[in-house]
Amino acid sequence: MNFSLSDDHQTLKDSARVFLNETISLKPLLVPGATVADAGYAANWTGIARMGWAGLMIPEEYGGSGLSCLELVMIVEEMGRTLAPSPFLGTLLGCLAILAGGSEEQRGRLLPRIAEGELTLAVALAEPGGREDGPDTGTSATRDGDRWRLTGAKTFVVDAAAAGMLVVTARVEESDARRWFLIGADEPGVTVSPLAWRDITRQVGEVTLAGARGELLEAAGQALWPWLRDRALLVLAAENAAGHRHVLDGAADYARQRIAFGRPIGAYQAIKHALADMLGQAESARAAVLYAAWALAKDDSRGPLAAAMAKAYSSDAYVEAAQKAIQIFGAIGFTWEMENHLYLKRAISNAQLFGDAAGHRARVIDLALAEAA
Amino acid sequence: MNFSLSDDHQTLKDSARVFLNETISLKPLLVPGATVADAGYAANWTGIARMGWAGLMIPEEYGGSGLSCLELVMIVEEMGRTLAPSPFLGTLLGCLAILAGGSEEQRGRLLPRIAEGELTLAVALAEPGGREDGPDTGTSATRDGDRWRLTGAKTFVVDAAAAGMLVVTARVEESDARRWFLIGADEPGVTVSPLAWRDITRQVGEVTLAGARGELLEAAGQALWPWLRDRALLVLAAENAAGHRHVLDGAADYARQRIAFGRPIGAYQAIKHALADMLGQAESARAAVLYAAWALAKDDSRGPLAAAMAKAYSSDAYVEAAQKAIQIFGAIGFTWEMENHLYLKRAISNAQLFGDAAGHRARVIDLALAEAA
Amino acid sequence: MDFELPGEDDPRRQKVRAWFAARPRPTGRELAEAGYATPHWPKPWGLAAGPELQLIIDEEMKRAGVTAPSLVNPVAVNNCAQSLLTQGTPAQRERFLMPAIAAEEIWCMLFSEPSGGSDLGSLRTQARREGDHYVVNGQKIWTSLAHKSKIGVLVARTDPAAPKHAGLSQFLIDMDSPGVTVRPIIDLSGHENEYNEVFLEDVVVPADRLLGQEGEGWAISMRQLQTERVALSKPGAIWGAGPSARELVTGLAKIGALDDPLVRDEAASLYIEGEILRLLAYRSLSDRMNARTPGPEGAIRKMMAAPHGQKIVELAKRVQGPTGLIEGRQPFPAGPGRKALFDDWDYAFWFSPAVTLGVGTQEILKNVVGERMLGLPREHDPSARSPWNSPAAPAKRAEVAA
Amino acid sequence: MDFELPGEDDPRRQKVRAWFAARPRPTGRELAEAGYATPHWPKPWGLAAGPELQLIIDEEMKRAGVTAPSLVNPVAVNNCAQSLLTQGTPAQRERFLMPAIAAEEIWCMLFSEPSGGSDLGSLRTQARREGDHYVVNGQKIWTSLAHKSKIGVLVARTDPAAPKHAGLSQFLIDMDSPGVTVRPIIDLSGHENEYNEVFLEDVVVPADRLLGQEGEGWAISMRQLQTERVALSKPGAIWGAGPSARELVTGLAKIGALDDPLVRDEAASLYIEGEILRLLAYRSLSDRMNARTPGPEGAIRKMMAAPHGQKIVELAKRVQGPTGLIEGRQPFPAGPGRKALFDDWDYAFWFSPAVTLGVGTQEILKNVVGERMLGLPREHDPSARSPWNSPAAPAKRAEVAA
Repeated sequence: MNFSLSDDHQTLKDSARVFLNETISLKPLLVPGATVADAGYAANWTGIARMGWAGLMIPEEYGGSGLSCLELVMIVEEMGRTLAPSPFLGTLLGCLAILAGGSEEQRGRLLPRIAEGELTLAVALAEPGGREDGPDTGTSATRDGDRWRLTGAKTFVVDAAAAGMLVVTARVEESDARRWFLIGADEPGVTVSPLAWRDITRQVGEVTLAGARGELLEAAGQALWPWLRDRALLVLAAENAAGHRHVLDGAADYARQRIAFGRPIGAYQAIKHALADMLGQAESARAAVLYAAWALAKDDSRGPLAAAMAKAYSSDAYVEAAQKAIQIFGAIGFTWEMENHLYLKRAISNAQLFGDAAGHRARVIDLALAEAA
Repeated sequence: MNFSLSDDHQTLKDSARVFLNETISLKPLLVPGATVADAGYAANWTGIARMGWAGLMIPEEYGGSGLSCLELVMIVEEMGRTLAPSPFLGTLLGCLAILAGGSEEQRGRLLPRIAEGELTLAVALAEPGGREDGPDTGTSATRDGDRWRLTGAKTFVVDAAAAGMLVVTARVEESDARRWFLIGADEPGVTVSPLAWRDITRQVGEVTLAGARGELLEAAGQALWPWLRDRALLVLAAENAAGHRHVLDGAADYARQRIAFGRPIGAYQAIKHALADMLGQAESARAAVLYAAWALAKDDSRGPLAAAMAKAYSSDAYVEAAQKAIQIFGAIGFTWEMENHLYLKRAISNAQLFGDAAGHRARVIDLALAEAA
Repeated sequence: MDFELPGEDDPRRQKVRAWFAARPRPTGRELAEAGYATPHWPKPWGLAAGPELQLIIDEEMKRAGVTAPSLVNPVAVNNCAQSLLTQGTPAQRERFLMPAIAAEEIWCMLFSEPSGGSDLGSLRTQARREGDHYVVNGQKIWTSLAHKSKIGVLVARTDPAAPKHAGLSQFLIDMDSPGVTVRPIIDLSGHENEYNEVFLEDVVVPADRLLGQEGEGWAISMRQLQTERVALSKPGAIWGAGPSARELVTGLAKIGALDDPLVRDEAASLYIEGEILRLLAYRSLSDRMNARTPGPEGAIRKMMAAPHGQKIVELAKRVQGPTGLIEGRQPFPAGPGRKALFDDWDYAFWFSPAVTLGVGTQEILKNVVGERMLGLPREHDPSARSPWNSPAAPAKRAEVAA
Repeated sequence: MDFELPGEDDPRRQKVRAWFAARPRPTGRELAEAGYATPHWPKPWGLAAGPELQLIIDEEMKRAGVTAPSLVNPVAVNNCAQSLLTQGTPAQRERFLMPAIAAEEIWCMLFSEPSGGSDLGSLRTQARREGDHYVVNGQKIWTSLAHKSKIGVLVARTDPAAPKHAGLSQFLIDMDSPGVTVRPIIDLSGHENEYNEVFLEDVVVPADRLLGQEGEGWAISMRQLQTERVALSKPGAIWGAGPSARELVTGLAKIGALDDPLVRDEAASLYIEGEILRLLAYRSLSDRMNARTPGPEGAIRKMMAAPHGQKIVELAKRVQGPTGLIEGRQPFPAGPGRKALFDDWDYAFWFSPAVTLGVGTQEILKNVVGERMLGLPREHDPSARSPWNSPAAPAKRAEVAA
């Protein structure tokens, strides 16, 4: 029993903090017309891979570090704090899909290249107007010798345009089940186009498949989606909690210094109490994230509940905090040249990716009742 | 076009204010074990009838004043402000049921007695665990000559124990429709027992009918329930808005005087802004009430929507205001000897009678879409 | 009490309608000369119209598809130009009023400054008298329309030794004077030119551009900011210029989103709030019609309207799901004939944080409601009384309680 | 990082369990002598136990169905008696400690006063030194347990000429002294004796009942109020003593109320909040175990826990419909073996306004979080520095800004 971070975890987090503080600058995004490419999206990835984070969760036998969700969260928190544009999230989710759903041959062929930072990935799940959880009715896979041909459209694909390989869910004619495929991004019939995504710290695109050749993720069963979803929720929640804390710190700092009517605005209860509430929610979000990380790391049965709680809570809280921070900064916080809007947009984007808070709350009840039974 | 009160309305309201200020005292309720009877429930009715309010909505031909929902609201607001314990509400609703659902003979026989203040009424609609809107499945009426025999149980009956006559809804065997009956409170088979209702400014009871003899309200069709409901909603909403304003005024008064840390507590933004929000909601509730009163008074098609909006909004706002007022008073506001709790309990009671806010909001959408179409 | 608006057959309405029928595309000058630009003003600029006639003109102008001068030149028509009626010299009225209400010369308000925020009284821009003119130096921010304006309504400090509110004066400056530089601010939605920064460097302003007396700047400015037009503007997002709760409900119904009970419940709450805000606007109007002291509805309405509008666009955006993150995607199929900037739900959403950031922030508005309507003790401003330029003036440093 | 609690096979747990197995109905004295009343205290009163052992003892005591002394005599065990370890004389420790932790002598806190509210430092009760004793006059309010108490922990003013916080001292008085009158306060639920008023009229208190030195009363009292027991108490209504969100969800499921999507969504939010409050309690515990400076979780948890509990009982009551207005009607069928006062959902609902009214009101808690955790400027108290009895002391009049 020990609910605090270990020294190892703290060290990992500190090193991530130092690295990202040196590497990430959001300044290039604070000029009109900037896109994610301007913030070192590609270059940041080179540095990240050099830190070994591309292979963080990959077992050592495949050239990775074999670490768990807890260590992952230490790093993701720092990325969430700095908004660190890079194809980390897409590659991580693709890597996890291969790790859990690939055949031994597929794992052996692909994971070392991912760990090297040489192969980037993206996971294409949602269809236009839909959500990541399916039902994939617009994407079909038909057998073509020992390979498959895929046709359909996917959207909200994080890091799609940077990915060397796509992990795609589709329906196979003879079955109702979700199946998983790998498709090289340079295969004929694959079109990837970026979306004009409001969160310009993230690259998000859509993918069109017109008979594109793919291979089946051999060992991916029905358990892959919930397993992958829970880890996606954890990552987004960890970003949320850390981003929340960052906007809080920025707003508190401003409130200590900005004078209005002869006093720092942080002396006024309206501001002070708002900041106190933001702190309460930030600490709460982080507690939920650490618990979910621990439960998922040990494959505890409480993991799915913990992940759903962390995502639902942290999303609502982060959006509210980012909005409140803009209000505390006042009109200046509303301008493009301040970083506030980048955090607001990340918060809203994270709130929508992989299911919104209301959807996860509906699941929380079922999971909680199952837990109580 | 004129959205302000006329001088006549203001005069009516002022006279009600003067009368109730002289007549109503909540002091007897502020001792342990007090019940509604201690606050002059019966005596207040005598005074109210003498003011002519028993016959307010009864046409002049039956001995009443023939006034409309707008004038009604002028008086009900003052009752809501003072909490005025008396059988006014039960008698009013029963009177309206007879007015709209009685045959010419029934109206001629009963309305003059009501206008005199001689006959008090109560409307028994809800069944245990249910709501006022039916479906009355637990109450049956069977024909017995030119009369009917009723059997069943009704609850949440406002002013039941004081009523000389009960207006009861029941199912008639051969039909699915809600039918309305009049039953003398002293008929054999009628048992009325008071409930230990938390709002001790109101008398609420349950009614058991064991083959009690009743007469059919001859002209009461399917339109009676929605018509009566809208008027009940208006009355409750008017009480809410006025009670809300009263707790706000009390809390603001306290906040101007009570000193903490060297300043009146109303100087602190936490208190000041809470009171400002309460005022916004109080003005809003009242605007909604006056609009509903106007629309119902002229039988405008927007009446049902306006009444639902007024009840839903004013209930949530009143409960919140009464709770907040207790917080502003601090611990003293939590004691039985202060009147704060009487208003909180009235607010919660009103919120639950005739449908809660969420239920009315669900209706608001349908009514609004119908209005827009 | 009567909630019906003036009917179709109202003779006043018919007269106005006939005027617009005869002039399908009136110029601003024609509108102004007919008294339709500022109907509540005295002649020759207006018609000394009461609230009902104002309302009729408002509605008929919309009906005729004519853009009101109050929308083209809002600073002049809605806020500032009226000060010339009371404070202006005859020459100033002659020179400025007709071009202003005809929307031939656009006006902007040079009030807010980077250091001041909601504490407008602490502003630093100075106007130094030199013979027959003033020399102005300073910086303004959040100036709408500055890039289109001919005239700037400037508040500047003429007496730095006076307490902060007492040393201010107001001027009507030419925006094309040498030394005036306008720089657009890009807001978080990526739009520019909604707001501007204005730099004032040795700007020469003739002394006859002073409005009223030196030292009256604060009082004149406050009156200008508090002026409210009589209008039954729909209670919606973006100060009423954006989507309303009625439109939200209709839109949600169109896409089937009201089948979700959570969305339905939120939408109903917003619908009710919207209708109530409309009723509160009616009441302000009535109070004016009945020549009563306006009740608290005005300040209260402002306090409630801004968050109301934010919630409207927030729900619409949330219901859109991840699609709402794509720039320009609308939550609902567009209705017919809606083209104004703030009729764009996507833009209205991203713009919406601004509506609680205006000159009166939400916190200040709540102070006003609490203090003026409920008589609560006023917030203490330690910087209000000492000379603005005294080195000890707390306006310049933090007062932190020990 | 590890969220598992000490297991069933933990040898420390087995030892404690064996003790309770041997003594199925231990007296308070037996518990105290075994060190189980205050395990974290040094010997001879406690076991110098770390948080894990405290937790084990807590759980095993519950498991054995034994009511902990901390529940019977909370003021002594949880808050005040520990001050004797540091501030008390050997004679005071000898006289008071064992009867206190054995719950043989119940204690109460004579802190709050009618005029003071959350501004405890402005209290008016005076203790005047006369030879070998003090004479106390004044009035206290909101005193839990006063009617059952043998000992009252009194804060009184011994130096009226000192600034408000500096002139206070603390005493251990006999509640059966002549001049002490206890009057129950009836709360809005109709219950009495949860709180009391205590009138103190010429009460003679021997000088050896002074705790620490004169003037130390404020510091001692603040430490007592801030003490938190190590306990994984469920995060529920009424300071954790009432129903929890887990129980809410189970109850709502039982009556089918979760089929309503609005109720389901609210219940889920509360469930999540409840679990998070539990996690925050774990973290405070861990910080103590790891001998780290406790993080902000403690103050934050208090700030969030009270409204959380209020929302739990509010939702339960709302779902009940009008039936919830009938006194004593429970929203859910009762679970097995729950009988404590606050396990009554109906009572918990009507009591719940009180949990944000305690010594630290919600507003004060938020000030503390904002000021101590985020370094925001402190609220200015104009009455903090002048002598308490100075005629100009603003504690006695309103300071209204001009």
